[in-house]
Amino acid sequence: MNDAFAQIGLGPFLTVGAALLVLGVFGIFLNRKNIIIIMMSMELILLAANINLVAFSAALGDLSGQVLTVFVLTIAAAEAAIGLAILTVYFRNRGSIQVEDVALMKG
Amino acid sequence: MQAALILFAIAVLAPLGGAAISGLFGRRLGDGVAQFVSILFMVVAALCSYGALIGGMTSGAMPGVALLAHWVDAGSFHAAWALRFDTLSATMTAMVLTVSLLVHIYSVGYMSHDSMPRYRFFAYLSLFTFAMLMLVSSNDLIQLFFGWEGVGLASYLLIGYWFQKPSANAAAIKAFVVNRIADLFFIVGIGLLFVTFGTVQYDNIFSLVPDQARNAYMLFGSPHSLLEVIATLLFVGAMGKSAQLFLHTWLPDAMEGPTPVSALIHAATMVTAGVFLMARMSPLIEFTPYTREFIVLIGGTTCFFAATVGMVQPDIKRTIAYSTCSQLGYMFVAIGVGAYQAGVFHLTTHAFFKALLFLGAGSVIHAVHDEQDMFRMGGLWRKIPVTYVVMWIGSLALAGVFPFAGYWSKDAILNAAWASGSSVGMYGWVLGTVTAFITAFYSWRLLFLVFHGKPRDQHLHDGAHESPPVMVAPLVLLSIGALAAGAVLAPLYVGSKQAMFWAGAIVNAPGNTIMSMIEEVPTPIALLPSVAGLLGIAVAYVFYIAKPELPAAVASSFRPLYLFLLNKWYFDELYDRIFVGPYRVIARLLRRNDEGVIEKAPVELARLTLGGAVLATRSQTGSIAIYALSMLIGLVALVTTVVFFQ
Amino acid sequence: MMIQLVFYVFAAVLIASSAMVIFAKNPVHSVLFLILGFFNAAGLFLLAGAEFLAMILVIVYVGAVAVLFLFVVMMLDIDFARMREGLQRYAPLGAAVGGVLFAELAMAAAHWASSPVMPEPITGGLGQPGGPMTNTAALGTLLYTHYILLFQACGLVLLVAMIGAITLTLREKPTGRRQVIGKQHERMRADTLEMLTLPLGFGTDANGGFLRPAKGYYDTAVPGSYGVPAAPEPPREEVRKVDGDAP
Amino acid sequence: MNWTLALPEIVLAVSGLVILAAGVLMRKEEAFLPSATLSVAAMIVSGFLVTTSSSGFGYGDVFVVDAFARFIKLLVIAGGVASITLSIGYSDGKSALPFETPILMLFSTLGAMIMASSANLMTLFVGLELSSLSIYILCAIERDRVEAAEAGLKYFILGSLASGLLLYGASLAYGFAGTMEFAPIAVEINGAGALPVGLVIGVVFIVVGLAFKLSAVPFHMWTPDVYQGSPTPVTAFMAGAPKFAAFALILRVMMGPFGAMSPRWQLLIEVISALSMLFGALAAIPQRDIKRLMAYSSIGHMGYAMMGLAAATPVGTRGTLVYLTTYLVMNVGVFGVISAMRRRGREVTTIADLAGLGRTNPAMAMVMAICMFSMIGVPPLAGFFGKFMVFGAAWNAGLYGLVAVGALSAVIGAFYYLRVVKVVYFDASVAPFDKPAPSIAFVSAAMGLATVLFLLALGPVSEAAGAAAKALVG
Repeated sequence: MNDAFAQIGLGPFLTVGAALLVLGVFGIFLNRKNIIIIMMSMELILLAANINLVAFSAALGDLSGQVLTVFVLTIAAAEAAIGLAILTVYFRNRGSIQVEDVALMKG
Repeated sequence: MQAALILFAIAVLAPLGGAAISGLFGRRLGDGVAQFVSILFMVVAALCSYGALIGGMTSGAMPGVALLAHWVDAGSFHAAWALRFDTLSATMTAMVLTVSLLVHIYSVGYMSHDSMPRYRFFAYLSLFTFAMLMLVSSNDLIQLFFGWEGVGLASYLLIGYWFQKPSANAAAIKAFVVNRIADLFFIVGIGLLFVTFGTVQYDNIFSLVPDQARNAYMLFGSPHSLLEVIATLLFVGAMGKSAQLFLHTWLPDAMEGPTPVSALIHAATMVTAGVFLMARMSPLIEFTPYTREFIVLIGGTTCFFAATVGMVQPDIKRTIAYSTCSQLGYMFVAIGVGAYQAGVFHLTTHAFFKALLFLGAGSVIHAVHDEQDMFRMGGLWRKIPVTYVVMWIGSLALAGVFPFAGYWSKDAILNAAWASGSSVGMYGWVLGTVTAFITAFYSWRLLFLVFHGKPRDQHLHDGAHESPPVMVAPLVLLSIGALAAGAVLAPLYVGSKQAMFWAGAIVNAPGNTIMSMIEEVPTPIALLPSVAGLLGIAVAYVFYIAKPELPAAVASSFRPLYLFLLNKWYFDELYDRIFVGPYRVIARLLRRNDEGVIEKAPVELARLTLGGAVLATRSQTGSIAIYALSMLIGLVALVTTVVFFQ
Repeated sequence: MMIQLVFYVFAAVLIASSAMVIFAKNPVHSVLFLILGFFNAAGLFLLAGAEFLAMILVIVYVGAVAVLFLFVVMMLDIDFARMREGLQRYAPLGAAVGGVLFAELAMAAAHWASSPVMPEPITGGLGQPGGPMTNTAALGTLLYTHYILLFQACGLVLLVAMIGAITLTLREKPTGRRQVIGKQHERMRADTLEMLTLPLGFGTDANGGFLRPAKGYYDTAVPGSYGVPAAPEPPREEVRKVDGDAP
Repeated sequence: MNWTLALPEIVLAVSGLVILAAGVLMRKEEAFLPSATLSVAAMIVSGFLVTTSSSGFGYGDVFVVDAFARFIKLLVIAGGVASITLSIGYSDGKSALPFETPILMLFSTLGAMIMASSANLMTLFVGLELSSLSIYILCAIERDRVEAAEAGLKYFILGSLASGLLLYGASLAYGFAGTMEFAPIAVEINGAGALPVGLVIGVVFIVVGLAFKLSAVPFHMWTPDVYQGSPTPVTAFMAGAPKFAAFALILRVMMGPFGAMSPRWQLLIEVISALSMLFGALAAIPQRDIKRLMAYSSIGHMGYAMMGLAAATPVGTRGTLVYLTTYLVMNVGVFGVISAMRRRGREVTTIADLAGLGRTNPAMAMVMAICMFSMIGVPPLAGFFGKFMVFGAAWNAGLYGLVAVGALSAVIGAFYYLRVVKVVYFDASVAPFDKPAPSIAFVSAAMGLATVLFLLALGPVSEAAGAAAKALVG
């Protein structure tokens, strides 16, 4: 545990993580603008997890949290690529990426 | 197996063969052949039954058992198809077959004008006979019950034979249902019997009866002898078949069937089953004094009740039907006072003269073209002399005039009732004697109305004609029976030789000396029934020949009483109120219940399901935001539950 | 105290910019706020001693992912003016549920704060921060030894992403002049070029104009590509190969 | 380090790379069949290696192989092989799929296998992502169909949300347990008197993330839309491999690290299971699209399979595993028939299109009827045994309410399954379908047969499941 982290403590980090998570979740189901916002919210959720992992890693003096963060960053990049690809496909077919238009199938 | 047993088996089974052939192949064979075949089988059966009876009496083959087949062997429960061959079953078989054969022959003439295919009728008759024989020859209660139900089925088929007639259908259903009610008690009795004794075979039961005499059920806080309960249940079953009071309502309605059927039902095959059952179970009944008192009460009351109703009926067949009811009451009085022999004796003599009366009535109806109202007849004796004569003979026998058959048996019963010395015995005797008067009255009322006086309906009168020989011949034969059976059989059935004759087929408990006490009844008492009968004839003469206007006057001055009698003591109406009405109400309630709850529940459930389905699918809005929200709500719910509520 | 102040500044800016990601009207602004957020998150990482991750976040996220977002936002021809504003109808419910969630998570953090006993690290000793190795070296050591399987698996994830992006979005649109490389290589100078010596004062017209050899430009072009008529069968045989080489 | 533990996965991964390279070099139209065939072959080889692999931990204890992992891996591979085989037939004609489809299925299967073998939260996450990302792409792989694109988009967004939540939960669990490995987490949980709230919350988040993959209520909502929109072989794949892997993880997490606190989560699983069964049964009733119907059906089936988990006993785990096996068999059978629903090369998917199949194609109709009856749970078909075992386990665990709900839903569910049978056999036939491709005919016939003859395999399967459950619970 390094000095800077010891001074701040784990709690504030976790709180920031929680706030980011909630904001990300809000972004997914509260906005009605467009899908890209939702995807960015997803990045916020992953960032929240990352902050948690890094904070715990520092608090525990254990690197596995940071290792996972590396993986998460990798995967998040892959996810963003796939997500945007699918979004592009969708846009080409539908001509819109408004959240409320994504409801052709229901029931 | 001895020759007598073989003959007995043939006698029992032959009617089944006749029924099967005429019933299954009758359509192909044609009515004539079917008729012939079934009568042929009946002839064979009847001859065999005589042979068996005589052979059994002389060779000492009785009592014996002819095992035909094993049926059920489950645990301790054994039921076999076996024929019990003893005096009771042999005499009953002979009697049933005799009457039935004559009815078969008679039917050839009687049904000749019927438009329906006749092979069916003959098949039913033979089946009816066979079922009765099964009942009579049974060696255990299960087989007896099968015969019992077979009789019920055949009676249903025959009463409803003219199935286009709604009244015939209703009567058939009524007969069946009333019998089913009684059978319910009967089968419960059989069940209790099996539970108690562990067997349904007569001999095994009878040997165990004395051991069980002290055992009792606790019902409603008071002990009830086990045997009493069983015997009462069995008797209720017998009441149904034998049309005793409260369960008698089906019998008069059963007149809707063709007249030969009525004859068969009343004389030999159906109503006698109850009496037979009681006689058969005599070793058990002997140990149940209370049940016997109950039997006397029911029997005596039925006897009187039916006779009073018979006094006023305008319908010739109904009059005779009520007389059957009444005569069965006599038999039960005999059973109740312990004189089973007398009961069976009366059963036998009654079979002859009642068959005679019914077939005679059938001949009359036949002669006047299906008219049954006596008040439209009159003066027919010239037109149908043979019928006239045989009806006289039958009536004399019914009224118990010496030396006709009825005299011997009815005398024996009334003497036994008197000799029993108990209060219920006296009740039976008083009512029996009064009924003897009434019986004679309504018998001669019938004779006078139908055959004497002036023709009330000239058109009917002109058309009347004597029946063909095929119908007359059975009448003549039966009239011989009605004439002589009593005198011939009295010594064997109830007289000095009775113990030897029955040879244990009917049992009197050691303390029961009623059969010897019959002989010691004071002469005035013994003569009283005959006197009452003659008086009845005289009164009838006054009413219907000397002063024909008198009945109407009496009827109008005692109008309530007259109506009371005419409406059969309002039993049907009473039942309508007590049973049918509430049943209807309950049924209606249940139907509403059925529609409202039982039927509606699945419908509602289906609606609920569908509603749930619609709701469930409506939640699938297709919106990503909603989906995500629901996930979040689920998440929060789970987290909250785990964190706070565990 | 200074450290804490820095933390709260980073944290506040991070949360504020995250909120703006969601609520900004223009998606381009959203992406820019996202980038701002990532920078601040990197700051938090630094405070926690994760230098390598902080740098990665800036380089990978800001440099690649966020720019990818920006690229897509601008590429898709979206009429932002038409975008519906505001929140979903059930926003109050959603906000309430989110609030509960936040409260519960904060409770978990507070629970720790009240009894700050952390379990012993199980894999301790592998590159502790502040140990003999730098953070980056320690991470690398772990990644390439202990977690090699997962590292490889992440490689597969990236491969899958690549396959996906290509399969889903690559279209062979006839928008470029493409050559059949083999044919082009086979061409000799004589097939295309003719050396002329022109006297002074005479144009090419005097020499018959520009001469074209029989096998001209279009022979080496991919049939169906821009300006080239689609050839009959087999038309697309070569296309695939070119595609394969293109990236 | 015993690297051979992951040999099946390595073989599969390398084969995937080789097939991809080969496919890129081939002509586009001709690449599909070889790549699919090779993928099937690679998966079969991998499956064979799974059966022969040894048990133990490896790769820095992030990877575990035991009877349980083997059982799940075989299920996953079987599902993958069947789906790829279906895609061969499906890819004929107009709706040709790109040759990457089988490769992506292969990688997804690989991810599912890694999930099955995970002994560490990291392995869990990476395996899950490998599996999921491939499926996101697969959903949208018919990129010119708007439904497919929408299905992909929906699945992607909600799936990412789920894995984000899972990751967040994993971070909490890591922090409060001090490790990412399951075994030490178990020690931590068993040893601690009062559990840290953060750990419990983390576990719930992980369960939610996995329940999403299982499409258990209330995390099910994506299922119908995605099933309907995706290409049929992909739907068949989604209904199989990822679900088995997610179940493997839920079982591993719940029965392993969190086994000691089963009273705390039993109720959750019970509620989720009951809701899934009921919702699956109810919402399927008004459906017209057969793929959508199968989506609701799979929601219900996951509810039934969860009954075994809710029992929290080895017998329950065994029941769940047997249930999943039977589900695999009958589910693939149905999707085989659905893949064959084509008229003049065009896919049709409404239930009404099945009308009169009993006359036009008796064999297909027979398979459909068998699978439907099996899904109802009619003995002696496969579905009966699965239901029987989970119901029995739940009953023995005293979860009478859950059993009652299960029975009720089974009754309701019977309605819509029977409706399909009715349409197949008793409705007036519409135009017959095209002659099914040999691979589709083969798969559906084989699965129909397996459904009928499952009785014969019941002994070995339940024995293997029992061994797997034992390996899990210890």
